[in-house]
Amino acid sequence: MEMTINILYFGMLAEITGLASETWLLKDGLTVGDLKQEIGDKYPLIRDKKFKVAVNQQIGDDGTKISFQSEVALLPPFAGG
Amino acid sequence: MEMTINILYFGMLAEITGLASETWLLKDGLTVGDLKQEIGDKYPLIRDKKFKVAVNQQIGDDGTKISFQSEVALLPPFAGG
Amino acid sequence: MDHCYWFRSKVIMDKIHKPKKVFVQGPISPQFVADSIARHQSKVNIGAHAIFLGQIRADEKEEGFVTGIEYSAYEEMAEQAFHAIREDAFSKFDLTCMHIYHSLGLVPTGEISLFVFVSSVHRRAAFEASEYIVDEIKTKVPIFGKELMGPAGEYVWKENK
Amino acid sequence: MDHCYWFRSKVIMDKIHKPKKVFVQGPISPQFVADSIARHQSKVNIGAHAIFLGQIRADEKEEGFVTGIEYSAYEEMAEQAFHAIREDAFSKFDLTCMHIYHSLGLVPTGEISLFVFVSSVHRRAAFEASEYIVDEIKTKVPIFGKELMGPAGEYVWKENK
Repeated sequence: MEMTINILYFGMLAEITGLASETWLLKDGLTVGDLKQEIGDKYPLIRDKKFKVAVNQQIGDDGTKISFQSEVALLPPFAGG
Repeated sequence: MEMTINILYFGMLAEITGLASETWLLKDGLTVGDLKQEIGDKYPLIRDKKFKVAVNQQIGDDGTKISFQSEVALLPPFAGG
Repeated sequence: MDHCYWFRSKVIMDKIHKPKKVFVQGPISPQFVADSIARHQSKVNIGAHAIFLGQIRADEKEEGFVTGIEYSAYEEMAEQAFHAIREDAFSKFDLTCMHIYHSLGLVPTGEISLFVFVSSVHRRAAFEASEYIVDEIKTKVPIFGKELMGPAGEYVWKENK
Repeated sequence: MDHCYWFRSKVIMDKIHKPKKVFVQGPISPQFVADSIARHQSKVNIGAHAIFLGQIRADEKEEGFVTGIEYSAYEEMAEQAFHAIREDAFSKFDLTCMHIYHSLGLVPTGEISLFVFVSSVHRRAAFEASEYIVDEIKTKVPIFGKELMGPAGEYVWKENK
């Protein structure tokens, strides 16, 4: 089973991808850890960067599951304040 | 030897004495403790009140000496802020 | 003003606050701060206000002096994060009011990008909440900032420690 | 503005600040706060401002609700005490600027009687100094206050704990 997932990029990560968001075709039941691997393959420069992955606006860890309705976002270090 | 000392009253203490300040004739070498005794004799209502005595704008204790050039002030509890 | 308790009662303390806009475009002006203070003068159970303002520094970097910060955010998640921080602070500290404003877009050096305003009956709660809320904002809200340097348009991505 | 360090250097850090007027007649207005903030926007080494405002509460006493506080002070000693607090805070905390204002005379309920404004490069110093300074003012400065109640002119002398 495959699913389309909208991935949002922010800050320096948006700079590297050149995109604010894009829609990926991914296999169902993917974890955040799996996704990071795939993103690193597509955008090797991202591998060197510190970033967190939010799934449905909650910070996830490598084990967090992504399902077909998930909103996924790649977040570089926070700089508010 | 006697000396004249200007004593300042503030807040509720000024209310009790009915004065902002008055000049006392006191014996030289008097301590703050001695002065409190004399003030209590003159203004018995002050005895029930919490207050501090400042000598030359520094809070003194019962042993603090008062000399003929001292500025003495009776300070009720602070209420700043 | 929907983030003030008009009357402090158990019933009202338990209510959930509606999410509220935190982001403002560009710098936060001193006048905006004054207007916020003035709106709290009718709240006569308040004894203490603690205000924190974050101001943009002209830090020196390899590329030159910082002339401003350009803020962006994952806005929906950030508003949710602000809301969670607010609920958490209301439950931890005995506060009467709490308001948080953060800039988006360009904030030049010397201008204000963060305004945290908490009020309480006694001062201790306001002091403690103020520091807690600012710390939480720095670590938990997805806001991103480009530190801009000079006319050549160089920049460095800012990172909170 | 004579209580700001324009440049932070050892020489200037060692200088003794001139005593400065703290007392203002009547309430401190939100506009006064805004003007103070605005005057610090040219100080581009500042990253954090912490502001404390003391506001008069309508506390309920036996005699009725407080309608205002009438402040008086042993002014010369108080200005000296404020000066000592300021020097002490500058030596304890890494501050860029510090301003303290306190009301004398009548301050009605809901109005502001104390304004403590500290600024620093990083936020921790401003937070810590702000709380420290307010605590010091409450315990060390000879200021006296009558809490007024209602039109009959009743009052109670206020006492800080």
